[in-house]
Amino acid sequence: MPVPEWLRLRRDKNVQAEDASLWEKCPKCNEMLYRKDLGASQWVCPRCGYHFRMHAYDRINSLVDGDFVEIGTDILPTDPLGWVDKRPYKAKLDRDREKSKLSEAVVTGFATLDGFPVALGVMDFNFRGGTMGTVVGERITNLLEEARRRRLPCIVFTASGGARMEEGMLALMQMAKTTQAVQRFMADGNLFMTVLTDPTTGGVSASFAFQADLIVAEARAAIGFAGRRVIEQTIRQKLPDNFQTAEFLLEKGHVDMVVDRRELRETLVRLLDYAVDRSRLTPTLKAVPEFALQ
Amino acid sequence: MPVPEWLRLRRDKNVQAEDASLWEKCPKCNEMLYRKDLGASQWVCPRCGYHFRMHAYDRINSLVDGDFVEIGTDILPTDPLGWVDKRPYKAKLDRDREKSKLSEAVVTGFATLDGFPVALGVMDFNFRGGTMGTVVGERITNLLEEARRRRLPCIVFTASGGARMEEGMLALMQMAKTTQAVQRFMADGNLFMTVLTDPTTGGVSASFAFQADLIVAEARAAIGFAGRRVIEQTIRQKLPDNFQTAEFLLEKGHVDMVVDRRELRETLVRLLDYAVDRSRLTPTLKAVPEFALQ
Amino acid sequence: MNLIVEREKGLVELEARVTALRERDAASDEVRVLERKVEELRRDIFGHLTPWERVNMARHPKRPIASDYLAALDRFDELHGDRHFRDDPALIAGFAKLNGRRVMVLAQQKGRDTKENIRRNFGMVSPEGYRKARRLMELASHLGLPIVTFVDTTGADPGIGSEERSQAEAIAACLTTLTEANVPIVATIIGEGGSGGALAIALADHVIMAENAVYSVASPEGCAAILWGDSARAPEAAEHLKLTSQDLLGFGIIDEIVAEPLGGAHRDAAGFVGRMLATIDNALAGLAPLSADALRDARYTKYRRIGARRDESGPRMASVLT
Amino acid sequence: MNLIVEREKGLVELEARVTALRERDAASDEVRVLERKVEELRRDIFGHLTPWERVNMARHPKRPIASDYLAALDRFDELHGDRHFRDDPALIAGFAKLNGRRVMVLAQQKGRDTKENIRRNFGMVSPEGYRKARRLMELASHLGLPIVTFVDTTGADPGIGSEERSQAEAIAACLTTLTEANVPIVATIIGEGGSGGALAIALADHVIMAENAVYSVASPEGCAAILWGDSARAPEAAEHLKLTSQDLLGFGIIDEIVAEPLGGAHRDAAGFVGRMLATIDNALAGLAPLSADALRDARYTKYRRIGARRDESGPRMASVLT
Ligand SMILES: [Zn+2]
Ligand SMILES: [Zn+2]
Repeated sequence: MPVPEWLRLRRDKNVQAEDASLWEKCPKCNEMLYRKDLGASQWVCPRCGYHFRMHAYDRINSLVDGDFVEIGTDILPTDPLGWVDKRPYKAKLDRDREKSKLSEAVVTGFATLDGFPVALGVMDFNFRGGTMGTVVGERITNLLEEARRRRLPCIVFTASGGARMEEGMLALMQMAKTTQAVQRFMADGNLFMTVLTDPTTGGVSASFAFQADLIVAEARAAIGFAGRRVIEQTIRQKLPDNFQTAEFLLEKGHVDMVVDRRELRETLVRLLDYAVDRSRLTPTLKAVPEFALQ
Repeated sequence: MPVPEWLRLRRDKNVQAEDASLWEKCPKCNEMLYRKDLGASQWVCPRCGYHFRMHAYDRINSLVDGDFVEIGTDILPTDPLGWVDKRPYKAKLDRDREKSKLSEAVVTGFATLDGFPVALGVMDFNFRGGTMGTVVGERITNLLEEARRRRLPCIVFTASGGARMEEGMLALMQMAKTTQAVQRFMADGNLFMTVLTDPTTGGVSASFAFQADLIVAEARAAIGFAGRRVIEQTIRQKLPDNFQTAEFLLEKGHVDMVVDRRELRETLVRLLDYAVDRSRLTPTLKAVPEFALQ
Repeated sequence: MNLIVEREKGLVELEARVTALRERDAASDEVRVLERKVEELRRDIFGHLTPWERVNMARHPKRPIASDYLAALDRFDELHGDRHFRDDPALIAGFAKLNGRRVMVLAQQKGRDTKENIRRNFGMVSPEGYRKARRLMELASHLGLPIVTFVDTTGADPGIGSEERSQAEAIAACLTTLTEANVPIVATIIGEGGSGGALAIALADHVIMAENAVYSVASPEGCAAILWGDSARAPEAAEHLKLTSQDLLGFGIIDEIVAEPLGGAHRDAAGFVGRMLATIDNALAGLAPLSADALRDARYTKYRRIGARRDESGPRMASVLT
Repeated sequence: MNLIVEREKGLVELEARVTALRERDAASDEVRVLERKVEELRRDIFGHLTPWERVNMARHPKRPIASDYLAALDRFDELHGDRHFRDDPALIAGFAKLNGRRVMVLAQQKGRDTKENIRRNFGMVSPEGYRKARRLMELASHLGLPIVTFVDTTGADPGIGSEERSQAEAIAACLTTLTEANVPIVATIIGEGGSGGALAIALADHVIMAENAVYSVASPEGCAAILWGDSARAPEAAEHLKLTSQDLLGFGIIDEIVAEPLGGAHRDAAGFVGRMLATIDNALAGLAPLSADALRDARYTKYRRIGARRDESGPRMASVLT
């Protein structure tokens, strides 16, 4: 699986999922929104503030100063269990690749945010529901190892339905792998931040998502360990509407803050400014792609 | 305040508070008990299992193999605030000294338990309600420092109404002092155990009591931070009977285990046997008082 | 109803008859014929278990559970509580001696009967249980005691309270603490190893699995519900998930299998438990000489290599998005 | 009713009259006479405050509270939660910049009105608040940020829930974490410093106290209740407790006093808050060059010497009980 998509992606900043229609209906206020406007407003409904799920590259474009140097694109999925149900796993991967314009459920690389060089990982629900298989685990681990080598802060945006069933126990083991990588990274005194976006559940929430120094939740995102349906089936009753929302988690003390997407970049920059000593960044770390390609 | 009491204490293993009457009534089952029998049964009512509060020296005698080498007897109370209410603080100290046959609210020293050399601290409610003033803080700190120097495990029996009012902020600061001493002691990989006896509250519970590697609570002991009366006044209702009991705390996850006094020595020895590598104890550490006097 | 229990019925009856006959006349032809029949039946039922049959074996009501292993230790003293909120009975923990070796044990505990199962929450651990585990992992590190775990859970508790007290954080914290631990860690999968709730106490230097235990990314029911919206298709999911001990040994996810008697561990519970403990002891002996750093490095590498695949022909730094 | 508020009444009236007159004719005799009277009255009321009056000053409804200090920082971003159970509004914490310096701030927050006081639990912190504090102390250590605390509480929350979730453990853990912290710690007592609930965030390298703040082993009401079973005797207890800034400076329990305007900090809130922040900044500048080990050693010694008294003439190893 070579890289042709990326070349296309470079040109189109607001690449979106396969549905190429011009209009999108806000599921909260029913407003019909022009996709191009939505792209410009970071996929937040200008009328009611509803946060659409965001494509990884749109997210990256909304955050970084200039260039984004992607790494880990040579880490690509295989079919370790030879899984076939309705369709073979490989076919599912092909379809998601086509539909999402992504090679897997996370994009990793380097960039600067208001001049702060950071290692950045962004998960995308459009690819297999953001599930963590071996590629997500390996790319996140690789990102943390590369960031550790360069002593850069690392920020990961999570969006995940949990572990990827079709990779079985190999998927589950990515929880152990990523947790270990985070622990090593943080033990060196580096800053690890996560931004939990809609939805963040299962194996991703129970590993690196909730292991961070700072945990920011995007407004109204659904976040938890067990899925809502599983809980409802277990307790045999409907859950309150706010259950497992970012706001609920804030009250329960699970996250440091809840931020509206439109203020997210500014907030992250402010947090970096507190947590990272800007004066100690070496000149080579200040520019991309120089530092990333070391 | 020199040491004549101690010489007397050596001879009378079951020294008790000033009331020299021969009989004691069990407050739970109303049985009249012969004091000498009670002493032999570790101050546990043979009929209903009620645990009387125990004198520090009785406690020590019920635990140690042979000798107990007391240290810190040269750390003695003064009257730093010049406190006088109904009576001067100094007079209160004199009375408690007389009544309790103790020089302060904690006895510290070295002994062996089934051959395990340990640093041992035992608080006594008979002296100023077991309150922590500068002497308790200093003796506990001194014990931990001496134990750290010898790499001995340390066990402290708590019994305290909290901080000693008559020493004001100097008393409160003993929380900081003892906590720091425990932290240093444990940071070296030493074992710190506390046994919470009736009652353990306030500044003692919020410092070294709940800081230990292992926390054993004596059956039915009252343990908490705020006093029962304070809470009742705050919430303006009666508290349930089991509130702040050892058993309640076990259910709430605050203590490692609840142990009947009659099984306490055996339990502590078993815990030492797990936590301390007996084979690594040097021969000089195996005997008392040689190791203690180093 | 448990599939294996169903199938065993005839066999158990027959075995009882053989025993009775043998008492009367051990050398009779009838006994020999029946013995052969029992043997055949055993092989017939248990010789080639499907993954779904293994799931049922792992859930067999007579299968040894954590408390059976704890009872077979030289000594065990339970330690309680997370020091903050509650003592979780679904996770038993404490000091133990195993062949004279001082260890810290953490175990997921199902119940033997309905009453105990309710008290133990069917072995589904709540955040408090994981926080107790974490506290005692740290204590083990502090005291230099190896950590031994017994995994047996369908998964972490999925209740409202567990979400309210951050089950996710509790599990992640266990994984972090096991990563940091400066002592040997041996994990055993004795029954069901379900999802992150199992892994939380199974990130280890050496992972031992009972032959008929299962260990999977989700329970077969959960997997079927997630993928096909129908938990009744669990047998099919079990087929796909590669959750048997043989599969996992092949993937390098577990390190060792302890064989079970034909028909399952419960057919010789004491013997099997003893063999499992001996296997643990053996693993601990192997890990004992290693330094803390060596242990942690090997542990890192062990998980680091799972699923690491790089297309070496492709570019390392692939694209610059401008 | 607050004693100081009562006494101020006449003064405040008179001051208003002076201001009004001055606007009409600043040079009039009447103004000068009244100004002198105001001055006298001020000195009369506030010149020699008793300890109990100081307690009332510390509880004055207009006294600057934590949020007033936070608002005067260059910048403050609140961080929430203990990651386990709840975000406690009685303890505000977060990143801040103070004169360009990056710091971690922890503050006990009372309310300005009844509604906020209920939400803030009158500044009485629950275990979750102390656990949030502890988490952020550790984060500050991890990131190398100095810790600055603002103490203003009658004491730790004494409710049922706080006992159920181990208030004692939560406070002890804060003390342990401050002991371990590898960064400078500056604590300020801005209003009431009540008991272990205050100390939990006040074990520090440098402790600054507002002149009219109080800091005591128990609230005067609590002390009176404990000793004499009568909380109404609080004024008497205040007299005994040696809880004023001057007393505590004498004992070496605090390191520095920030003077208040005659009549209390609230009579020039902005000015006082500014001076307090400048004093903190100055203390941080002094601590900045010290290494982590030097900080921890000095911190240990600082508390180690409080109340250490040995009768050097007496025996070191006094008795052997046989
Ligand atoms: Zn809308
Ligand atoms: Zn009785």
